Amino acid sequence: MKFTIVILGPPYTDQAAETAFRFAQAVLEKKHHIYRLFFYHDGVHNASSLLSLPQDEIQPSQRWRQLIDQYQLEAVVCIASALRRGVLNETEAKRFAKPGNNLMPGFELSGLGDLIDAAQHSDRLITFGPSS
Amino acid sequence: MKFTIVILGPPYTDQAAETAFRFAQAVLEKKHHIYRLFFYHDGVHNASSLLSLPQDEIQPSQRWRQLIDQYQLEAVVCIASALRRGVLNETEAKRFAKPGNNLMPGFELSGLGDLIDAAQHSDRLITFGPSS
Amino acid sequence: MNDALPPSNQTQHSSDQDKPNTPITPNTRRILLVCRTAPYGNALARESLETALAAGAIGAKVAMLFLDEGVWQLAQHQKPQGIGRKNHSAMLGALPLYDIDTVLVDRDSLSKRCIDLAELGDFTQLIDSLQVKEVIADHDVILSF
Amino acid sequence: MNDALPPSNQTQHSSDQDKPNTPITPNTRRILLVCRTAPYGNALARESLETALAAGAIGAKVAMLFLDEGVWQLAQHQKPQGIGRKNHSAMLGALPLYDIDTVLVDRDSLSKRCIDLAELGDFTQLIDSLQVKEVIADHDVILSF
Amino acid sequence: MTLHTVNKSPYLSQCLADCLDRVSAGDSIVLIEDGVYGINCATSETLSALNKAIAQLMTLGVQFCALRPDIEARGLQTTSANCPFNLLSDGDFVDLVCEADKVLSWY
Amino acid sequence: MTLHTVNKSPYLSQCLADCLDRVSAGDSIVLIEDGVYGINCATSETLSALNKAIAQLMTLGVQFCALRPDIEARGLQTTSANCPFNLLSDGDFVDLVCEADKVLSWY
Repeated sequence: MKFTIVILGPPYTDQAAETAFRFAQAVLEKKHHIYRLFFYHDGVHNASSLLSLPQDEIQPSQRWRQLIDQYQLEAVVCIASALRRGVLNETEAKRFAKPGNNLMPGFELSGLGDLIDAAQHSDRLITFGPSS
Repeated sequence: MKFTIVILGPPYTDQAAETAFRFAQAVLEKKHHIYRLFFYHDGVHNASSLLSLPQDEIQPSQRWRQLIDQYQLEAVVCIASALRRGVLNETEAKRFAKPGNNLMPGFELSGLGDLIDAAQHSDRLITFGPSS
Repeated sequence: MNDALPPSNQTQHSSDQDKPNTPITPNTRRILLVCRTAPYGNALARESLETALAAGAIGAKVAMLFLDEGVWQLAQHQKPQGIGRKNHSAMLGALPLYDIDTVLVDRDSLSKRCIDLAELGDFTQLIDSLQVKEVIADHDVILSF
Repeated sequence: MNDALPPSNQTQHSSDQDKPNTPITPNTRRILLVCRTAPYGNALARESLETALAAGAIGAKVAMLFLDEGVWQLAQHQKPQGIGRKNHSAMLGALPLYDIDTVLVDRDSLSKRCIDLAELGDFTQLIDSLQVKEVIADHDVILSF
Repeated sequence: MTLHTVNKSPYLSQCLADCLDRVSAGDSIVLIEDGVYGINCATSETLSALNKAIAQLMTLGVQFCALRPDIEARGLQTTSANCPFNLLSDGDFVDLVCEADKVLSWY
Repeated sequence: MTLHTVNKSPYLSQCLADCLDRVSAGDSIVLIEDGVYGINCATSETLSALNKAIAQLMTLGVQFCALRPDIEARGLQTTSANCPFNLLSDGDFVDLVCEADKVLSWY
């Protein structure tokens, strides 16, 4: 089956992204496919390359990146949500005249059309809403 | 009176930071003093220099910065909270080998001791918790 | 990335009576947006509308269902200038312009909150609690906010 | 930035009987941390403990009050390995090491949640609903989580 | 006197109920953000238990307020004659915090 | 068949109650994250209204589940003989999503 997983919660603060990650792992272990990961609302912080946790703790964005690389997943970060929350790629950083950018490689910024597309073309869509 | 205002909510997503900002303005208009602004939990995102909202909307971190500059306020961002959520100054970016930093000028990273100190030395302390 | 949609009159949800018998092909999957959050306290209410407008903009049919705290979005006379937010009702009013013509509102959620039915816009359709269950059952994929 | 604190035995809250008669000077302000959030679902529970430990580390006296969903933090047998979080009880157990010896727990919140009183650590002190109000009234400044 | 703030809707969250259980005589309560939906207590049957608690606390001199900008933003009606909530501007809110000894935020 | 997920504690939030009101015969419910505190419904008097609703829905073939890693993390006891919740691993959760036609997340 083709799954789309929608992640609305930020890493660390909230449990939703962690639950979504475990769910994604279990989907792949069961030999299903992931059509798209869609990061929306505060979920966009999962794609920040600046998260700096102690080494003995989970590194959320790096862990997503490894999963994305390993299974060649499509990981879309809602561009409107990301800009408003300070998650930018190089193009957007230039457009807004910001000195830096912080989108982790492996993730791409794109529009909400990709969420609608995913709803139309996945066998199952599951949303992990903020846990608090 | 000397106020400390504790902000736990992120900008845009949540109303808490907006309410805290209006409260801070009202405190200053009434000729009271602000001993410290303390950004904790998801409140640390208020200090991100990368927030990129449309021009006709409120620019949260720039607006805080103007208030901080105008009244020479002390604006402390909890360093432990900030690192875990991807808000870094130059020193921390180097320490974690991150390519960039995103702490808005006017804000400083510091420890939770500053929150306890503020509780001890302010006449009033008010916390704006996440609104959702 | 988004295929153009075929005309989908037969897949548009209009009431509870008729489930389509046609087999579901990917791009005729009927999408329901369940809106359960109040405006202003959190961006989710706004983001649910942005999702609906994005669907409308690419010609995808979605239905919206306002439930629980979500019905506060429909209150009239919202004046958010004092809290630095954009007017949510103004954004809601744009739904018909984007061809989102199935906007369902749970009557029970309104009455629990003492919201006057006369306040609701023309583009909305009141449904009862049994119909809420049917609407959920009738759609192929659900996004909730 | 933090002044050294004088020995403050007289300002430590031990029970509800005696309010201090000494005038409150800035650095003897008695701080209450009200902990109302469950562990794991949100980082607030952890951050409330980090605040307490930070106070302990600089020799500031704080009292903690566990209320409502916050009492879930006190449940025994927490095994968070499966959800990728650090053990919250282990962190709670460090409170006495940091000289945080006033850890109050609302009995009503526990019984509503069917949490066995025998589960609680030695370092906690059960109080009833009247005492909760007194504890709130008796402190000079409150941080809630 | 403790000033309590409540920022969650009572239709969604136990927050206001939990607060009311811990209020002492002479305290004040200010509804802010989504908490202002609580001004419906006087008229909404769903919130009748809260309304009873509020009436009881008023006899103990507890003052009930709500932040006007939040009420206006949400289009809430405050014309009900038996609405026990005083509406505050941001400045009034600051004044009330000064009058109180301390603030306890329920969120 | 719709699979419903609930991720908020019923002691704090209306989320589970709102979900139960909209469940159809044959649906499934999975408690996740802080939602797993809902397994207390069978024993907690505070949650007795929810317990009644759950018992009623079980007669309609509604299946009640909870995510085991979340229960273990929180130290919750599941030894009660009348606990109606089946415990799921992450893999079981995926299987149940496959069996369902769609997922509705209550949060």
